[in-house]
Amino acid sequence: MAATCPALEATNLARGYGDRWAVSGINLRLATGRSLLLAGPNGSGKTTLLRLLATTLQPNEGRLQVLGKNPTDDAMAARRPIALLTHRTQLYNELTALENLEVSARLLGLKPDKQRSTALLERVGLSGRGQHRARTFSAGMRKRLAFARILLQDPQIVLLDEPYGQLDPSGFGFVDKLVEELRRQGKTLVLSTHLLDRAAPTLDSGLILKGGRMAWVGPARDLPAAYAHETHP
Amino acid sequence: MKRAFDKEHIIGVIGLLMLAYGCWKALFVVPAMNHFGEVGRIFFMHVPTAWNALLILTGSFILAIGALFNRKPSWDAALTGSVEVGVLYTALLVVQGSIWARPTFGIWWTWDPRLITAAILLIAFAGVLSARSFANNQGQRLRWTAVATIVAYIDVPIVYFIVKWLPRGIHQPHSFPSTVSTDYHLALRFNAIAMLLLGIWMTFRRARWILQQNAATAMSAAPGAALDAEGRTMVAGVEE
Amino acid sequence: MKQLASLLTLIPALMMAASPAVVMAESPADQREVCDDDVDNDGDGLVDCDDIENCSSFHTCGQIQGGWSWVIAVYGLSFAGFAGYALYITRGLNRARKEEADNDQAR
Amino acid sequence: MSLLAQSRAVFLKDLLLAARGGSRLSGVLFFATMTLLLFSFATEPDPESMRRHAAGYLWLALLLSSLLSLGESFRAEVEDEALEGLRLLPVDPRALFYGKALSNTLFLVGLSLVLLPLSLGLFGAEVKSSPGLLLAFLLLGTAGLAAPGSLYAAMTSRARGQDLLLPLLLFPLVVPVLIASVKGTGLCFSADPMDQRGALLQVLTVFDLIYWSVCGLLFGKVIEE
Repeated sequence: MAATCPALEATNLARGYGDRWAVSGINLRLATGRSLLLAGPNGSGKTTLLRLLATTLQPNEGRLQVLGKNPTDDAMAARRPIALLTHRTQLYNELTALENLEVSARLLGLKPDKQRSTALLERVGLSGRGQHRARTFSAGMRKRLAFARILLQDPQIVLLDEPYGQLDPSGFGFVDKLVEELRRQGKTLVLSTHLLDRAAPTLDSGLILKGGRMAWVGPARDLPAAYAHETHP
Repeated sequence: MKRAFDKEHIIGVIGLLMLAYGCWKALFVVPAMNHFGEVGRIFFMHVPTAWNALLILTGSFILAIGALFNRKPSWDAALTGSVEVGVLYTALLVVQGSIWARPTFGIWWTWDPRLITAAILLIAFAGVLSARSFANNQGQRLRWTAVATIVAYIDVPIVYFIVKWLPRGIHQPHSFPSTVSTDYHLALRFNAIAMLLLGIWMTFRRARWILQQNAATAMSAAPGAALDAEGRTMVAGVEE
Repeated sequence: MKQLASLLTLIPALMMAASPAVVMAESPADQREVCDDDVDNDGDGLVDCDDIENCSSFHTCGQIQGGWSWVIAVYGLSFAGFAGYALYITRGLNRARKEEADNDQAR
Repeated sequence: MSLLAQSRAVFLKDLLLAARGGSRLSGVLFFATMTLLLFSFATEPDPESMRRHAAGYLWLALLLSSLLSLGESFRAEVEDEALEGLRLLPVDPRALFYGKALSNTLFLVGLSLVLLPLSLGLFGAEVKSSPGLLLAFLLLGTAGLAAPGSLYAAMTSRARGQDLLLPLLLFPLVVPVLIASVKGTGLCFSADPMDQRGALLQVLTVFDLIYWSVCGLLFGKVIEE
């Protein structure tokens, strides 16, 4: 059964703020284990679309199914397999890195496991920082910690909103490696970025948003060329 | 441009006529009461206001539960209209009660279950309207109004209950001359129904205004799905 | 929805649960003289306005002066309230409608 | 995972946050103390009237400081959109509410325990009932403040005019709880000739049950987007 229903399926999804549509007419079918590169100029609705897919934002129109489940029927069941990395790192500044991970673990119903958390911190390049408060971290370090939290959740669907943002060049390599690893583990992936040449080779499919609407779809490797065409016709 | 006649005006006109009749009875036909004298005529305005304030706010409570689940802008508009009319009636109620208390008890204000409840009712629902004006978008405005209305409404019996319960009230239960006439009942009932009809009329008009405002700033219909060069609906992603 | 329905039945039930407390505490308060019901509520042998100790502040036991002015104040204020609000929404609605008509024309 | 376990997780997280934010604790404490002192200056220096009003001043100080502590407890949630992060997890919104409301109650109970001896000293009152009874009033009263407070603090946490909106919505709602708590605490400071304390506790419990269940159900609607 699982093979027949896509990991993410959106039909005519639309969401507005005030008097304008942030995204509209989104049709998307992403099979389990496949990946999508999301591109578009600033304000084209990438973040809104990712939040819609993560079920934290309610669509005004259209329908979304996550692994065959409708989020409006059972929000908790639909949300469980999804993780979203946003611009904001959503950390508690006054808690240490390890404590931030522990909070997530408890809410996910996992037993707080210091060894596992420490290993995760090592994996994202924050070894030895476990006892430091998140407030003292630089923007890049916060991002790494947010990644550790996603790895802790171990979701089937990973949504990454600008994962390269605020990272240094060594961080770029870290994200590349992580994306590759997630792909190898068979995770479904949606990634939005402006660094098209960097992300395009490793992903399957591409989508360009313009003004909240789908402007181009095709294989990810063709996306950089198409993007140049779309933005400077 | 000619506009269709809004049907709620019928309710409004009937309400106005009934109010005129009820007030005529109350002011000129009903005899002065043995204890209260002419001041007793205040009752024919005050009691219907109290009934209707509660009735309309009960309507708001029902609308709020409905709006929270169906999320329809029309329900939000009706909810806001009814809360506003409820606040108007409650404000009138408090002022009327205060004026009534001056000649009969010699005071403007006192610790009394009915007075305190009315005042809290007024402040709580005025707060609902105020919260509404702070909301960031239409969806949030609907949810905030509905949630605040539900909580405020549940608070009302609790306030009445706790104030009544504390034995500090000096309020005397009112009773009326047992020789009440038909005119007495006519005046009271006509005024009550008239105020209900007027309340419904005002709620409808206010809701219409809100919907009209929404229409001015509303989103156009969502653009449909984009089409590709061959005219097929675009679908992103990979299907197996 | 189901949760809310169960809640709506819960509230009256809880209210009832609290009522013994209320009945208990209310009884002493209820034994005060009610000054206009022709009954000797507090059982001191004096009825209504004759019970000067308890009903002196109840002004109907004296003569209410200037009754009509209070009546006019209440009716006048109420009518003013209704009329003011009706005027406010009618003007608002008309303004909104005119705005829309202007917008249509501009298009 | 059960509602209880999730609520517990949220509660523990809030406790940890409160323990870390030492400045929050001391700031609210200072504010509450200051309020009590100001009340004592504003009263006529008549020992009898001061004693009679001790309970009222204690609860007013608690109410005013609850505004600060509620606002502070949600500041940590919106600073880096942490609440949004919690919403991304498969967590029942009711659990977020119960954890939050419980930690706020605990904070207010702690605050009231600090303010109690202070107000006893300032206003010359003394506890004439069993300490357990007084504690029950403090607990049930602060719980009645914390439940609608947490709901509305969450609602207004990301709004314009938050500082204005929270008291505007909260104060009329907590009137019955405030009345019952002041009365009950006052009776603990004096004799209780009509034996109303038990009944007051019963009534306060019912209020709390209503508030905690209604606000828990509505919380999800308030934080939704």
